[in-house]
Amino acid sequence: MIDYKKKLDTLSLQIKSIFSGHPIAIAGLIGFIIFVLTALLAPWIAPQNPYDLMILDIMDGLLPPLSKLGNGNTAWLGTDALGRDILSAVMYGLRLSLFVAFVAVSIGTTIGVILGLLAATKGGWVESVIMRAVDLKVSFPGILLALMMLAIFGTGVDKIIYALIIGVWASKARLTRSSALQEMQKEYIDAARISGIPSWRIMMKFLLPNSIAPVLVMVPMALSGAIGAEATLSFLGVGVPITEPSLGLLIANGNDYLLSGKWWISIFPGIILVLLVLCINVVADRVREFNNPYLKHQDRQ
Amino acid sequence: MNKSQVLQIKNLTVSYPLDSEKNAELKALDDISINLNAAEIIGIVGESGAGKSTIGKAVLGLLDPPAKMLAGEIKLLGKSMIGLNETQYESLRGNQIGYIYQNPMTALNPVLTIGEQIIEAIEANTNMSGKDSYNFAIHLLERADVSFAKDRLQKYPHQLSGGLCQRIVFAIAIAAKPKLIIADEPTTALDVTVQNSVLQTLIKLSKEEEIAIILITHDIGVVSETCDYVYVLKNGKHIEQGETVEVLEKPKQQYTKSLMASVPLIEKRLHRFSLPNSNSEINSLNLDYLKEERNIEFSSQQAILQIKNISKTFFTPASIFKPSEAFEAVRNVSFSVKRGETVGIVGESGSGKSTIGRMILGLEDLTAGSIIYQGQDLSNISNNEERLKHQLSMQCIFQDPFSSLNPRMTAGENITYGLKIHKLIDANKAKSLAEDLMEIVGLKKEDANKLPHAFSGGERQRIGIARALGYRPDFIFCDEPTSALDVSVQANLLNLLKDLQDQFSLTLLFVSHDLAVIRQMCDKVIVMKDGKALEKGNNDDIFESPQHNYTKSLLDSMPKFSGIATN
Amino acid sequence: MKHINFKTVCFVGFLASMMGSVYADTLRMAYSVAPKTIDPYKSSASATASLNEHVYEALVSRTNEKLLATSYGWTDDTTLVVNLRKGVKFHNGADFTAEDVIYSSCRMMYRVDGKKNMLTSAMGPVTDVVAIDDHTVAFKTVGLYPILIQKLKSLSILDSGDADLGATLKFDNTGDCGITRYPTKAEFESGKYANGTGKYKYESFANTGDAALVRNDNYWGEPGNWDRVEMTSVENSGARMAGLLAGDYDLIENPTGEDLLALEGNPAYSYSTMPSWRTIFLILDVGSDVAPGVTAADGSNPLKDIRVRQALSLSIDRDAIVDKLMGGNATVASQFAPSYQDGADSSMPNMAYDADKARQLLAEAGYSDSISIDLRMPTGKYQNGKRVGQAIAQYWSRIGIQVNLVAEPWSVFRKGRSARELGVFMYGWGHPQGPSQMISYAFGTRDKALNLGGSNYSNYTDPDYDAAMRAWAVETDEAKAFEYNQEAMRIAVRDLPGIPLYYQHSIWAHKSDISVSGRPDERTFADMATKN
Amino acid sequence: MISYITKRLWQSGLLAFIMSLIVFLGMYVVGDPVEMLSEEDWTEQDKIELAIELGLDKPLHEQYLNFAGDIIQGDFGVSFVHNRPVLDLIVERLPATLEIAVLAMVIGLSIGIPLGIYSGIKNNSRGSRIISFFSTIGYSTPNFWQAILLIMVFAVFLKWLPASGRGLTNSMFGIEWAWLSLDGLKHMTLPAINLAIYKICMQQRLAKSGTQEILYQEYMTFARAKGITRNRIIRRHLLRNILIPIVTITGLEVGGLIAFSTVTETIFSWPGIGKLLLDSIHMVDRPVVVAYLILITLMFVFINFIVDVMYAFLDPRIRHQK
Repeated sequence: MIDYKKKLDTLSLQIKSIFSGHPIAIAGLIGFIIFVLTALLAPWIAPQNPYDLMILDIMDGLLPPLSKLGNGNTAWLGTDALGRDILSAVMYGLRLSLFVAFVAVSIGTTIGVILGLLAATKGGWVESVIMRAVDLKVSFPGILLALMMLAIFGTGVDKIIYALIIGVWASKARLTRSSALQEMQKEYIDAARISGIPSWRIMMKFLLPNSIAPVLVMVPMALSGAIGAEATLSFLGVGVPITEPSLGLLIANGNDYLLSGKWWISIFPGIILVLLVLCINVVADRVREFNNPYLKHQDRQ
Repeated sequence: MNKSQVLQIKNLTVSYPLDSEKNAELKALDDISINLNAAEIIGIVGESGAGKSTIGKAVLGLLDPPAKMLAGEIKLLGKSMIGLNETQYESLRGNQIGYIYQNPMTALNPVLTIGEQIIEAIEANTNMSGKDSYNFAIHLLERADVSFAKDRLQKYPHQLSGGLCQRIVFAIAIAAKPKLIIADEPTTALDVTVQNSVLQTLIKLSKEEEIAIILITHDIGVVSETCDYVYVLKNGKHIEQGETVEVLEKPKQQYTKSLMASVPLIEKRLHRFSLPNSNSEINSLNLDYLKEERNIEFSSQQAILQIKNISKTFFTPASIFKPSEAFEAVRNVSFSVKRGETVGIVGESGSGKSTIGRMILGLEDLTAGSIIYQGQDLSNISNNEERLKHQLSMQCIFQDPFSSLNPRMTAGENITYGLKIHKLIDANKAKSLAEDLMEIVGLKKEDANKLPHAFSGGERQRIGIARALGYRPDFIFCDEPTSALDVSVQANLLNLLKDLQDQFSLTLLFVSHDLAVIRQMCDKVIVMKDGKALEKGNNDDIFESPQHNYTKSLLDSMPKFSGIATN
Repeated sequence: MKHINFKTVCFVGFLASMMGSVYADTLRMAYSVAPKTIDPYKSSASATASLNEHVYEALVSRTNEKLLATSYGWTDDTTLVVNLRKGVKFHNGADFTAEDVIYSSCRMMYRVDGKKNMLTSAMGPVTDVVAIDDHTVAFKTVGLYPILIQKLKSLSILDSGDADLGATLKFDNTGDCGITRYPTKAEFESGKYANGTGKYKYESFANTGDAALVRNDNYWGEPGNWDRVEMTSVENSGARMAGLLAGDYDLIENPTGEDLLALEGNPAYSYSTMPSWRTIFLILDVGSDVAPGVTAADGSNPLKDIRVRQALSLSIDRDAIVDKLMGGNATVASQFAPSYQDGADSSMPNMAYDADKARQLLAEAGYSDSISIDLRMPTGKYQNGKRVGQAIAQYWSRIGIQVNLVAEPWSVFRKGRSARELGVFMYGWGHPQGPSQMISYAFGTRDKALNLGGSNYSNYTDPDYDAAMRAWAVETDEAKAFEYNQEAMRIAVRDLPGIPLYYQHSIWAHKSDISVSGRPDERTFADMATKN
Repeated sequence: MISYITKRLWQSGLLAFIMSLIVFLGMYVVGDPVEMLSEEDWTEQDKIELAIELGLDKPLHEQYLNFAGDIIQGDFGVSFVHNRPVLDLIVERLPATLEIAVLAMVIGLSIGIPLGIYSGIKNNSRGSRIISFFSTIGYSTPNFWQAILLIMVFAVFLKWLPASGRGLTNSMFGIEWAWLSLDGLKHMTLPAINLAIYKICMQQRLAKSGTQEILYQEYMTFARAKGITRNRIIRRHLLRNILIPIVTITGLEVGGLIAFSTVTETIFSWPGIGKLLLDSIHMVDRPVVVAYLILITLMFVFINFIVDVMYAFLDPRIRHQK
């Protein structure tokens, strides 16, 4: 029934029409793809597994870039205090940061979309409860949340993901609700209602596909937001475990050495973090601009 | 009167690039020439996509960026306007050329007062300032027949009615005594009763101020009442031009002829619009599905639907500046509909006509009263299955072709989705049924697996009709089903509805603001205003000897067009 | 920071601020933690005590210098007699006498809103404080309480004239003492009664912990080194260092080891270190049948086996940690308290490093590659803590132990510790009382009467150890007490209910035009610094 | 209006209640205040006495009821750590946060909006692209990383500005302010810039998208057709209209700045309430955290209210709803 090849063609055509003529956005997309590939392939291409404490040696600590390690390898970007190769640490940190953000954003968005749809379709107390919960979340500091999660569930990457999910869902629920409410004004929803179609089917088959676009458009931004949030939490010391540093934790570790001239520990992960988020946001901006009806006609220039 | 030439357009061609890579382009205007003298009103008539509005924009130098003027000459008062820069255009706009929009509400800035907006225009185009411009603003409003001009200067646009706002737009347009006004569908957004007087004001201004006016419209009635001379356009191409009476009543071109034949007339009720290719082909199709299991318990003499004293009150949400307020949309309305007949409800916007339909369909709760359908009070059915059966035998054709279909489902899925859910048909027969229904409503069966955006407005409305037919309904509520369509598309669709009604003995409740459409479609007519049913009666009675003053004023304000002269 | 009176117009304030930084000899210090109050009894937190030490003095200093006492001794098992210094004046000009000591003891016992002061329970065994003459006081205790003199190191002496004394001043355990009005905390903070005998006098104090002091020219001994001292607190170590480099401060405490590297090669700045009394060590749950977070293949608690504990200790290269991670600003430990602190057995050898032997011991114990340990530690608490934790995890994983390092905020860590959910954790301890203090609480069987073993998270019990500590607890002869204590320490190092790592050094970074000789108790005092 | 306000108050009261409950329980889970306040050499009796002193000996629900009862009477309790009324602590720290928040917002608005309008009008021009690119960088970089770089550049290398602390404060209306002295202003600059960078970028983006939306409204074309000049169109027709969405977001942003500028305050050791919150969380100072968040919740409710009023002020359509 569904012609996948055709869908793929349409998709690639759409990607082409979004990006053609926008060199910065293309650069962002390519950069992002490189980052994702690096993250995926890190265990195979990184010179060292920085999470394996066995092979780290503090005698290799704090070496500047291009130094030789005790085992004869070269630390292209230097090492940190524990003898971690910064290049490897950045690759693994990228992997962890991206993983955490991807998982948190996808789960958080899914939850947010479902709650937003429920709020829009059910109305009444369901809507009140969901939307008040959104309000509550907005006036709740992320750091306290992270600390609470840490206390209740213990430390670990999964706990950070939980904390980030809680950070993500609310705005998505709000957006989905308003988009779904707008969609519900349309006559095809009335048509479905007078045809006695059950409300959960209306929700999933009619509302969901038609009101999700504004949420999807925000996903890349949520992704970069989650990466930044994870970095900030790690920086404040309530993030990922210290033995498995993400980009944020690497920066935090290196931050201690910034004044002492051991710049490489903090600067490299910092640059990668900024580039990563920048790439995502450049792409996100372009996607949003493309979807903005007010820009569309002038965009064809 | 000095009939000096104000505007001359020669061989104007405007194109939009479609795809920058393939050099494809769409000619919005193709070799158009127009002449216009002072104090003259010319009409530019055409259906959507004809390029009417592009002419106005080209003259004002306001073509939206990707559009390009490829060829031609535009001369204002003998001076060429080609190659003017933005500053030069700015001095022309307002000063020499005024512009009037379709929707006055969006043309006025919502956050500035009327006074600010008029005075700004006066000061930009004259040497007046301070008290002088204030007085002149009052003068202008009075010229545009705005009463209580002084008070209205303090108001914001949303505080005034559409008709008043359009007059204010007129006042702004004549602020600098322009030689030319371009009016783009100036009365389309207004209620019928207001349309006429607004048009009269426009004519008056044209004659008194010696302003030449280009009136861009799709409404043949408006043209026949207003214009001295008319140009007919189709797809950017010039079709026909001439004195208004000549073109409207004795069109020479086939397109113009069919266009005129599509205009619903108010004077007499026709069996069908006399369109080319309008022979019904329904009889030749496979109609078994639609014909089986028809509910024929009710003879045509019995009322299939009885509306008893229904009312509906809405409550506005409370906000910081006002508490929740009640709004009575429908007040104590009663009527009944017999099997096979078409009852029309006519009224202006806000009269409550659609709300009645929504209550019948169960989309809104009743505040008071009862609805009896096929002998049963709908609010008293406790059995879910029975309720569903009743519900499915009532269907609706919606107003907006662009929102009445689920954009993520193909045409066929849109038609059969509900049928499959309720297991009214086998899933494996859905495809062929969808194709049959597509053919019945005059579409190609292979188009059933296209998505809605691939269809035009008229085609979408047909898909909507097919969707309704799929439930084998006894009763269909038609909620302004043609108000968003071009007149020729409307005529075709109305013919189709009539054919279907004959074929399946459908009962229709037809809601419209357009008296002429109601005249053509309905057996009985109900006139509504402010939620109340003012008058009920048979079609001929209402249109030929209306009793209520409001009905009379409605009929009076209809633009007069009596169709192609029949020899 | 200088605070301008309410009524003063802004531009005068501006001028004053300009003057503030051109004082002839002003020392601007940045603390790492904000002092909470200038009422000396309300908080024993180190930063608060550091500030208060400038203004108030105790009888004996934490480094055992005689301050307001000239000599002291137990005349019997329950009487401590202290001879007071003569000719000392408070900042307000009042003479210092025995009555001030009694009054100060009373205020320490006096509860505002039922709230205790820092020594209220430590002085619980004191039944009476009496003036033998104007410059001699006697502390009476309910029983043997040899560490009273250690506790009194924290009793700042206040002027009894600042309170409304009743007809007679008579010490009692509630602090009533016949006194009708005590100065309040607010009155200390406003400066009204911030009246001590210290080297510096109150000038201003803000709730943010910022304070300014001026030299007490009538000090009984060598007067202060500085005309004026401004202190502020900057918790973020990087910001503190940046502030020093930006010229905001003359002296900062606790720069990170990493930041010190920034000072190298910059002649305008230097730093001074001082071995502190803080020992960093690990605690192992050696008593429980199942230690939380510690598993072995056979389900037992491997930490019960002394060979495992020895292996854990031997696997750690403390020299590498001290050199590479601590930048040399630490001393390899030989025991659970600094070997250089009074009362320690300085002859004990440093903890050894022998990874091969560690592996061998593990194998002998039958635990090769079968132990998994959650190593828990607080974040942001100890110099380089996170890195040291990771280094230990590195060393242990090299002898075939699977280590899961869990670093958590202090609050979460402390809660887990008090719930005894931590099987192996890192901790730091330092106290002026000397080596005895740590091991009296950390190890050994709980003895409420003698206040022993209160923090025994190792669940360690040993009769010889307990005997030594019980004897120590009631020994008023200092030399003998030291011996008991050393005996207990040797047993602890033999049995390893914990693993000593190193002694932290305190560090101060400062401008090169001043020199600093630090203190071992991690406090920062203006007179540590002298202008070159 | 009365019923509307009543409803709002009721809702926000409920919100504050739920918030207090969550935080109360949350802080209970995070740590034990007695553990945080006790020294290693304390006896069990000492700890019990401290718990009694702090009211922590009672069952949790009773603790909450006592706390809630006090709050209703306007008593926010006494900090465990500082031993002072919570309200005093917050009021004392508030000016410090307010002054950098306001400065950051002023910088953000006064730079961001003009840049946004420019890049909205001249979309696709070189200038607009450059502005948007830098805006994206500013927007993408985590706040703490910007702070570190600011300190490195302006405090350490250039030595132009102090890196931490609030500097000299002067008194006005009985409150200590840093902005009244040159020294204080210098200390304010870096943290305020740190907060402002994000605001500039955000305002630029908001104003840009607002401009592009408004630019294609018919009344804008009509205004051009009326013959008024471009400048006037921007000043009168555009600015008034784009301010409406900007006001909403700005309201919430000011709230966020005041409430949660934790990271900036921590890195620059700025003694504001954001830092108070973080310290209090770390020290399990429950009364401070709970009271703080209740107050913040109420502040957001209040800000929402102000935003509604501002809305009506800017948008006559809302003002005249009948």
